[in-house]
Amino acid sequence: MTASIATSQTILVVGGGISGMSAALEAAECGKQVILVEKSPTLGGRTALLYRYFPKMCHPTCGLEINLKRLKGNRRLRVLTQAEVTSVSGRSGDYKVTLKLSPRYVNENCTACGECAKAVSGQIPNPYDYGLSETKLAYLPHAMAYPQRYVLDSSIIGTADAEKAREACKYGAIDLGMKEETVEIKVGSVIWATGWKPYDAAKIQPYGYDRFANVITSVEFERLADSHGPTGGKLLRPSDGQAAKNIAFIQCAGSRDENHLRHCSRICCMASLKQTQYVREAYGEDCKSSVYYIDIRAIDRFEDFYQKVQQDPTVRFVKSKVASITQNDAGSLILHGVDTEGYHRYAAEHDLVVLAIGMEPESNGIKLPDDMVIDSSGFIEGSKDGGQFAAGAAASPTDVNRSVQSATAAALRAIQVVHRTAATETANG
Amino acid sequence: MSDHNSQAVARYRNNFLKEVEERVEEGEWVKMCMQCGVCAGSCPFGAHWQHSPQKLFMMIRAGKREEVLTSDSMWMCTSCYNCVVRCPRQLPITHIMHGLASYAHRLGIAPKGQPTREFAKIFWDNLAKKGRVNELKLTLSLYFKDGLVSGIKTAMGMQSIGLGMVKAKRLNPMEIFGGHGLKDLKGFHAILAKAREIEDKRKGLT
Amino acid sequence: MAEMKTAAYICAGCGLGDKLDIAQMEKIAQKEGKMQLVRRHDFLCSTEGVELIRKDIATEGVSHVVIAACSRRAKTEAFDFPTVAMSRANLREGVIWVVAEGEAHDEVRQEMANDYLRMGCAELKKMKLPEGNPNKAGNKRILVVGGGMAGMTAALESAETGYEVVLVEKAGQLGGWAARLWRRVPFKQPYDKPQETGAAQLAAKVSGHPKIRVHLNSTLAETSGAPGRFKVQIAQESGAVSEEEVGAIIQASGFSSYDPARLPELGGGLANVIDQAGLEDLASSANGAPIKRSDGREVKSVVFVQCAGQRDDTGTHLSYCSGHCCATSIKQAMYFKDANPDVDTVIMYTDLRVPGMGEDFYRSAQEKGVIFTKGKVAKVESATDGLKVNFRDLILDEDVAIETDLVVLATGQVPNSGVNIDLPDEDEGKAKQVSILNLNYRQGKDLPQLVHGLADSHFICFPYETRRTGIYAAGPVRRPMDMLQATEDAAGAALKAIQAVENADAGRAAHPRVGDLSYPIVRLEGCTQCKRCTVECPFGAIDEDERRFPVFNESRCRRCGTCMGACPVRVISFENYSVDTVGNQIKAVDIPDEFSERPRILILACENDAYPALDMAGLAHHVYSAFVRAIPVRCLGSVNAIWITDALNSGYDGVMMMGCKHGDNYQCHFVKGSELANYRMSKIDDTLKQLGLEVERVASYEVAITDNARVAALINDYVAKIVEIGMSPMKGFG
Amino acid sequence: MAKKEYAFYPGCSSQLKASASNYLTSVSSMCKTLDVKLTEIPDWNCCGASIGYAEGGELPRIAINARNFALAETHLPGQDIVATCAACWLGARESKDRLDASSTLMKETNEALAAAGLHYKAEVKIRHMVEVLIEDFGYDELKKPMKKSLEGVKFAGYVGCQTNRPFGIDGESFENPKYLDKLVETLGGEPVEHYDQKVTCCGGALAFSEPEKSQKQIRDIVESAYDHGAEMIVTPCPLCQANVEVYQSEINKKQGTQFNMPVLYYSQLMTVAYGGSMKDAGLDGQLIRAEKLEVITKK
Repeated sequence: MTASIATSQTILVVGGGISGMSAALEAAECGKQVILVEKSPTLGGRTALLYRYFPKMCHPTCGLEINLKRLKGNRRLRVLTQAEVTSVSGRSGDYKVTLKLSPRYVNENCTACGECAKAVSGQIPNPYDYGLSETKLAYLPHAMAYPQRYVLDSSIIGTADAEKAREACKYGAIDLGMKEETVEIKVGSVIWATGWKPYDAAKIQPYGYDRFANVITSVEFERLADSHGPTGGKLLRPSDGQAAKNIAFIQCAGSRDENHLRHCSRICCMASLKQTQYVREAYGEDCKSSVYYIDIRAIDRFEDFYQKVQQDPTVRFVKSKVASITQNDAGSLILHGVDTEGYHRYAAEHDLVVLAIGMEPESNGIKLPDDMVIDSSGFIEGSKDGGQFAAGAAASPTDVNRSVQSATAAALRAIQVVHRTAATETANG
Repeated sequence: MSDHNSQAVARYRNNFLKEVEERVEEGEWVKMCMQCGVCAGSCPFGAHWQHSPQKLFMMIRAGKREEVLTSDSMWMCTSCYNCVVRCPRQLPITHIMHGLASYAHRLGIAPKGQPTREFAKIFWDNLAKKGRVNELKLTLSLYFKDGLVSGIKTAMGMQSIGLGMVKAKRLNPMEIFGGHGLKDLKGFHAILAKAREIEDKRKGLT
Repeated sequence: MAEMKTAAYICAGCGLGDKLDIAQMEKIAQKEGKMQLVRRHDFLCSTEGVELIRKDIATEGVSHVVIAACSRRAKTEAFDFPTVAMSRANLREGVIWVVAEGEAHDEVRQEMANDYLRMGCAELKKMKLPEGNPNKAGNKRILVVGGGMAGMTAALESAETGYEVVLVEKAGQLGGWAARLWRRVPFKQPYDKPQETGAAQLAAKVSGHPKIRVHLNSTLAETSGAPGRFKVQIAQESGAVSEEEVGAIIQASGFSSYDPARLPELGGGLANVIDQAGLEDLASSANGAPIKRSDGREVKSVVFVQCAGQRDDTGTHLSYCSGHCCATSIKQAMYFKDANPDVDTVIMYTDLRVPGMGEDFYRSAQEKGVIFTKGKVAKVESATDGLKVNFRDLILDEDVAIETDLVVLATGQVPNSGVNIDLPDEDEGKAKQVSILNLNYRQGKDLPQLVHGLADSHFICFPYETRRTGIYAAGPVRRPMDMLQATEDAAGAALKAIQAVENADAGRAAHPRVGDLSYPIVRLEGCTQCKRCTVECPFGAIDEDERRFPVFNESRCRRCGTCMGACPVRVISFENYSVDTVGNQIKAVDIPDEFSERPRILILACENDAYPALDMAGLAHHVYSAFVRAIPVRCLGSVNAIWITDALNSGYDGVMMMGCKHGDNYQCHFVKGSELANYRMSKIDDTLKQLGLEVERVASYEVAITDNARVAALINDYVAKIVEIGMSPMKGFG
Repeated sequence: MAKKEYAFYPGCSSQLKASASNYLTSVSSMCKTLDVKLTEIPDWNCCGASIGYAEGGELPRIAINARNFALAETHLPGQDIVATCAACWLGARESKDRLDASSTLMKETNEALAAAGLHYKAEVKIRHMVEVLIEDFGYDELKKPMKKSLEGVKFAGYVGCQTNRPFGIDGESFENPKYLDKLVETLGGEPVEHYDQKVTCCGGALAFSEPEKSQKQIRDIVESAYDHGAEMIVTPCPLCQANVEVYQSEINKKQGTQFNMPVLYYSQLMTVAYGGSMKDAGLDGQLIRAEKLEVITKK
């Protein structure tokens, strides 16, 4: 790829999750040239790893399918995976962006036939299952992966598996000689849709995520519920594979906490309410979900869903920030705390604890351009020169619906920038 | 010293909250509590008291002055700091508990005969006297605080421990005649007196 | 138009060559499929394979192409030939990856592959390369309805992007609710105090913008037309009517505040019990000085009652949460505290809802000494100097009564969404509703409402999905929201409106079949004026003329094909998707005789969810029966009953319909497709009985895109059931 | 390694013939081996301990701590204050943090100190002995002078409260600090795994006033050590050490348990590992004899 494909009329979207895809598609469908870069080997982001969306209980992959169809049909949109922005210089309407392209070791010839994966034996923790399962060193990220092309994990290079993979491919798709590349492109505007990451649960020490197998995060619970996930969609606890029928959901795990994330992550209340319904779906009346909360933030018409869940006899709500968790010999967990509504002390046993984990900006830890305005939690407000914008969870903790709303708005603002540039360029000659 | 004591406190008004902010150590944090209850669940002595910190904070905001200051609960604080490190609002709860207890004690409305209240006083008096704690005298004054008879009983009950400590050279019976003390005791007392004076003035506790 | 030249390309890669007799298939393509050109390639998606096809198109004049290789969802970049009509025979995900391994299955596997090839050829022959809607409509102006924060923002954002805007506002000035606020909640850091609203500056910008024309004191008397060619009659208060032509519409008609008078138990109607808007008025008059009540007395204590008439589960008041009110009360409590820190401010809430960075604003209020109490208010009544609030403190677990100078009820947002077109005309309430848009559409005057009167999208991933193409709701009419979200929302809606005018201009479809150049073509001479298409179109795209013939407004159409499915006389079609393209595929399948013990089951699968699920079953190598033949359809709503009867008549043993979930939480992206299909199929039982067939021979399933394992199980169970029932007696008659 | 020098703040319990005098003994031996020079802050006073709050109030407590700081700054310039007692360290550090954060408090404190002709300049650092070991030496360095291994002895690392919360040692977690376990491992001993009472409060501050409640805490701490197979408890805190050791007999008497679990200081373990005698390690100061360690000293 060369710099010439992009011009000051091009919009760069950083991040290929729901926000980035939406921003890129909306801009491209307005007739703009768009480059969408994604750090990982596939588009889809975190939503592709969710089982269902609240409050409709519909499947994220359904929207992903539509978006991929939009994307495949749009010639103005160019996707680069395993690509990261390393620097942005210049000014609104005239940026120079340096991209680092990591090698996939698999080229366009790949037909996703899967022979390479069969041939290799080495495994890594599957990042698309949050490490709850293993995947081969040659793998297709997930069933909805785009591009639908295998990837070699870089640790395979120099091993016998690498040769095996190469030999297994009849189509010459495996290129072990691929190297990291750096390219520079010119763009008019940048949309940062770098999304979020789950807060490091091990840091919330009283909950023992790093000590107790059956304390997991809400994003991991999504994988358990998903039929494509590590348990084939069964709600089993990690320690012994037993059915988890009595589950505690701990709200504000990392959020609203000066020791961790100062902000409220917005989505977690609804996510837990949704997840109680996975439990119910799996076990009918023969299960128990307990939601430990400070405030249930089922905002606007999500309240309907909250009221519905409140009617569910398998779900109970405890107004309490759980103080600590201990583990008994059976691997079950004892939650200690006080229900502050009226003051009731409890030591409640549960099969599994799901931490409604907070959203941290994924951009925390990556170097953003100097011109960028960041808030105290690391969320991106935009660039001072008005040519770079944030969309979705990169801008503030948001659910999918609001992320797309935000991405659509960001797309418009980026279009305005390139329009202004075009006007100036025309005026100047 | 306490016109506050005679004032009727209106419910859910600022007055008691303000009083706490001005006069209680770290009292300005009380308003920041969001009632999550993590302190209540974290206290090792939680099961033993009536009002958890979070509840006391709500009571303060609700203007329940009498109930708060006469409560036994903050005297149960073991200074373990579990609540402090877990509080999502980073309230110095341990210190607020100490501050509330101290304030109630200063006002003279803390529960009479509350054992920790008495111990705390004895402890401070002990250290204030010589600048260092005299463990033997501290122990003895504790045993005899309820009078001679019960003191002898307690002391006899703990005799084996005491003897063990003496044998292990970890308790010195001779301390009764003096023990460790500061050289510049005068200066030490002057500091204490001055500090007390400044604080009382600042808090209007004269 | 150039002559049709057909070509079939059969791939032998990805194991196809090992598992299938490609030579046999080449013959089938030639002899049965009547392909003028048949080629085989060992790696068709390679540069070389693709080049081969390109060359044939360029030099051989190939106009119609069958790719017999992998699924239509795979290798789309390679098989991208925009100038030809193309069908894809799915031999990989649809055959070799799902049919059981081993020689025992060689014969059925080959039969399946052969059939898919036959189907591909048969479909192709009925396909035309879509050329785009000839009734292009090129007006690119954008109409914004409503001059509040959302409307003004939408107008300005559209204008700044280069589009002309017409803004219609009912009141005599711009600004809406925002203009009535003393201050607003901060949009960004620091979240320490209320901010200037900026409404007046925005209004001035909008009024002075060269691309924006503002109509004040005006409403819409009638809206007709379609994207790219809307005509709106703008009625002024004075009675004067003017006409504007626009290409798309943004409805930012805002909200009304829930009437506190409906909350007598909370003191609604008493002196000094006001709503949040009322407090804004008091704060504005105080202008930064201590706030006074309407009786002139300075307020020394105030109680905010959250969720007043909201989150109501009794069915009396609003059941939803308005989202902004917690932050608004916090802001308003700061009005008091900032003017005089000694004022007692209590906010009574059950769940304090300040998501995101709102948490900082909450903390700031606490720092200022605002008292937050988790409590439920039972009654507000008059007291000597003010009011008495009786409530239960949920933390202290006791009933309390406190006196206060002023009570502010945080009542909710009621969307100004016009007429609920889903209500029956005889509904009493409907008559009282005042339309916002006054659409002259066959299906009603306003945007369809999702729930609670909100003109929202039903789709999580697509908040601007609308059921009236080219008309987008923004702000609190779409969903309860705060001012920050409303401005974001307005920008998003502006983008969608811009897309709508560009799509209309180019004659192509809008979301979700964006860019689709096919459009519904109707043979009116065959039409029986039955009105099914006009009634069932999920997007209100079809009106009726005076003779009750359907009038298709192509730029409103979303190309789902629901009309095609509905049409009993089959006069509606698309160039590349029609009763014939599918019907031909059905007929192309080779049906073994009654004694073969090899049933044939037709699957009609929604192309967005069920078909990808089948694909992913293949990817995961879930084995299913080789007796099924799957055809993707745009939506189950497009399934015409003739396909079912044709299939049964020609000897199929069963039909499986796989569509999206329907009902309240429907997942159909064309709204009613799967529901309509379900309804239509419920009527097919009679037909089956007439044919002397068991009702089980047609079955409907709700299949989600994640159902890869389940879909395989469903097929196997169904095939087992058909084997149990026995072969269709219709074989050999078709 | 060059000699390291610190201003030593032993605290009341570590004085001669006080309840933690054996702690002092072992610390001295350990420091000798590590070539650490501890110079007592001249005429230091009590930190006020947390229990001092009721009568002491806020400023007097801070002021007496500041007195120690001022003395150290004057007499031992440039040296960090090192406390061995958890409560002294915490009391001092909290006072320092509070002074650093508030200019009002600083002003008032110096006003009080002036009554004794002292002035606090806010230069000195306050550290715990364990911090010195881990940060200034590190586990590898601490291993070097070892002469004997504590092999075969199982220790429950009982961290308790005040070295752990609210500041913690070396950025370790509050719920599962590992420094004692790592120290034990360094010395060749075996830390018991999953000791779940590691950071439980011993109730020490209320041992006198609420004996039953605090003895319940001690019971849990000792019981769990037994349950996890520990032979000894090791701790960094004199108050924890005294409470957990001293009250075992009391609990046995009242509740019929048969607790006889030695409770030691990390410094005693180190002294033994560094080849010190029973006396050097203060093992003669145990109420419950640590026989297995005594055996090692005699090897």
